[in-house]
Amino acid sequence: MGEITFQTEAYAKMILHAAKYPHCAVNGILFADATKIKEGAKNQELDIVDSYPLFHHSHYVSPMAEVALTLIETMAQAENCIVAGYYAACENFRDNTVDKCPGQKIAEKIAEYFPSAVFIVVDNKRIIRHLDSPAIKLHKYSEGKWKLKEFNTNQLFPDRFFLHSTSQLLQGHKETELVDFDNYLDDVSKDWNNIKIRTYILDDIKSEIELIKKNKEI
Amino acid sequence: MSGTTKSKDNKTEPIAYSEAALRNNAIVVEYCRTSMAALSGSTAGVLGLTGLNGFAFYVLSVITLWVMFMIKAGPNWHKYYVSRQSLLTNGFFGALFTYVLFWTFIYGMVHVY
Amino acid sequence: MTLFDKIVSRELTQNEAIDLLRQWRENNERKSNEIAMIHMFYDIYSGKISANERLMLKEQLIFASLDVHDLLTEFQIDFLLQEFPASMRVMRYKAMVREAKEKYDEALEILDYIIKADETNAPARKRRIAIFKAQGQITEAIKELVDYLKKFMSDVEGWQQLCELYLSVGELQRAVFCAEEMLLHQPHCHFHHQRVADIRYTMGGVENMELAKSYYCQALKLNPENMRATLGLFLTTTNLLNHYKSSGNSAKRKEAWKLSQWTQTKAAKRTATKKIKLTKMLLNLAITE
Amino acid sequence: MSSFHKIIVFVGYISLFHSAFSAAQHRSYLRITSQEFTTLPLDIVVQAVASLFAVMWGVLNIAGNLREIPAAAELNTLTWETQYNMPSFAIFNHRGKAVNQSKYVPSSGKAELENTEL
Repeated sequence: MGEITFQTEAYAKMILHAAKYPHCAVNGILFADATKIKEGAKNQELDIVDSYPLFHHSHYVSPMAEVALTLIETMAQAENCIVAGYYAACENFRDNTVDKCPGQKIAEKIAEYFPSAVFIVVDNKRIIRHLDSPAIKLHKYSEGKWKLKEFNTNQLFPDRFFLHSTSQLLQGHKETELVDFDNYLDDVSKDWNNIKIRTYILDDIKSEIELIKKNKEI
Repeated sequence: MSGTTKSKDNKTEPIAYSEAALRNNAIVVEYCRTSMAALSGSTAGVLGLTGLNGFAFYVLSVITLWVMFMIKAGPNWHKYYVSRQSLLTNGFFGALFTYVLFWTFIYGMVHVY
Repeated sequence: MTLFDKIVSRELTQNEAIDLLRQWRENNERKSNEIAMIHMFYDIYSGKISANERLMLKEQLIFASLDVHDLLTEFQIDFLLQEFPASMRVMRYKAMVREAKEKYDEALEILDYIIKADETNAPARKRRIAIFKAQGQITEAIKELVDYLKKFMSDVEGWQQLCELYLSVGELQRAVFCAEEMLLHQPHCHFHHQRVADIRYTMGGVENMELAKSYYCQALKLNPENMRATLGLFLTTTNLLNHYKSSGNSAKRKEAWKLSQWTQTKAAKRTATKKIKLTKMLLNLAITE
Repeated sequence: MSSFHKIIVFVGYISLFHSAFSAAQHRSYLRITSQEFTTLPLDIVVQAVASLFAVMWGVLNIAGNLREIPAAAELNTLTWETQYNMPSFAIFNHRGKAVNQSKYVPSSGKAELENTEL
């Protein structure tokens, strides 16, 4: 059974994207570390290191999605990553299933190129500013369908501060600084890589570690 | 958004203008021109200009106002006006009457009485 | 420092806050969180605003707090209702509160009452459609919206919503009709041109590609800054180029080639100031196609 | 900014009036000393013309902003972001319910859960 792990950065960007546009359906792409991928293995070990938020409107027309995917493909190659998954959140509060999500075609395209791709559905009901659960549903591609998969939170997230860090970002309203592909198209000078978010997370982890060290000294 | 299109036949193709914006600009220009006529008329009266000197002063102020419009619009004047020439010549005589009125009035006030 | 931080740390002056709200109102932005925060942190009503604007501000606040699910909204609306006891507009807001609480039946009751009292009340009818949408009954919403548009044909917003709904159920042919309807109402809006082109492109096929190409061109002519149209045009021309390569129509092929080159340089110019790999991406795309 | 131009206009008007009074005074002085009027003193001329230009510039800026006349110009400042918003069709049954409510407890009861698994 292939293990899937999620880095905080990828997770945080996904959640922030959902929080930035609470009234829209959102979607995005997940990147996995290419060095850990074994060629031809059926159940891949996935280490999802980054995510790229795509759209919050115009989900059902394809041109911009095609552009985004091609652009992402080149970026993935440059960063030595692989496009390994797709995430989406529904517009309606109570919808959290794959078939209510936008852009399933994109997800299938990804699965075509990378058969052990994952599909994350963000669970609208659980996104609060004090996250107490990962608020996601994990799906794996098998036999042409997205199958819901149970996961162990501790296994999925090796960084044990991930909920804390993301909650910190949410409480600081850092989602306003997130840039998705739609924002990028409206203003090309924006930074779609969201390097800022990464620094925020690193800062948070650093301060958290220091806090723990201090507590231990006491 | 509102009612649009007043087409101007260019050599290449018609350009669509927003009617509301055109009207807004015309109002601004008209306002400035009337004020300019009254003010420069008063000034001519104060200076005690008579005869052709007064009319020369009017032409001078019209040109000054036009230059000011050009400065305000900057290098992209065609974004705001359909043509530069018509901005200079339109309403030349209409404003002249206002000018003469203020000129004679102030001249009388200052220099005669 | 982001705008949000500025709002929360009270760094804006009262007038700046009012101006910001006015700007968002005029631009039709849905920055509900920010609006709610401004209302929380600034005493905007004591500023120099007209009575008319005061009501607009209140309305804006009600809408925003519905969006952030602030339950104090109801008190606000009750105050307004005391001021204007017979106002349909305030009643509609009462219905919206019910809606936010997911009490759709009660909301529909109020809206039906409004529509009965005033047949021409378009906003109330639109809310009815929104309720169907909120319940996830897309087909119902479409039916209702089509009925609505039969009565209020010049409502661009309605057409836009119908277009979105049709797209979400995959009825591209009908969506394109709605988009063209929007285009007829606002022929100078580059968004509508681009939208028609987007849908045409999604539909696929040479004929649709040709149409998409001309709509993208028109959108670019109206607004050369439209990045989506630039990229869309590039995609369509590359597509067409491929087609004509195989079918051997040299004149059209040449035209498509020229256009594609043009968009490429244009996109490169736009992104030249930043180190963005967009140009590389375009090249990549051209190779893979 | 516009208050600055208002001040310019105001000061310009006062200066213009002042030059008018100066000119009138000059005329009466000439009359009393029974000299011929040829021209006004240079300082009055300069003051009058300068205040004329100042007032003209102020009026030009007070009169209002010029709007761009190409029909598409005002639509081009919009972005898809705002174009896409349709306030009268907005729905409130969305993620904002949870995101903005610290009090909202997810999966609070069984009834809640049953409702959600439609």
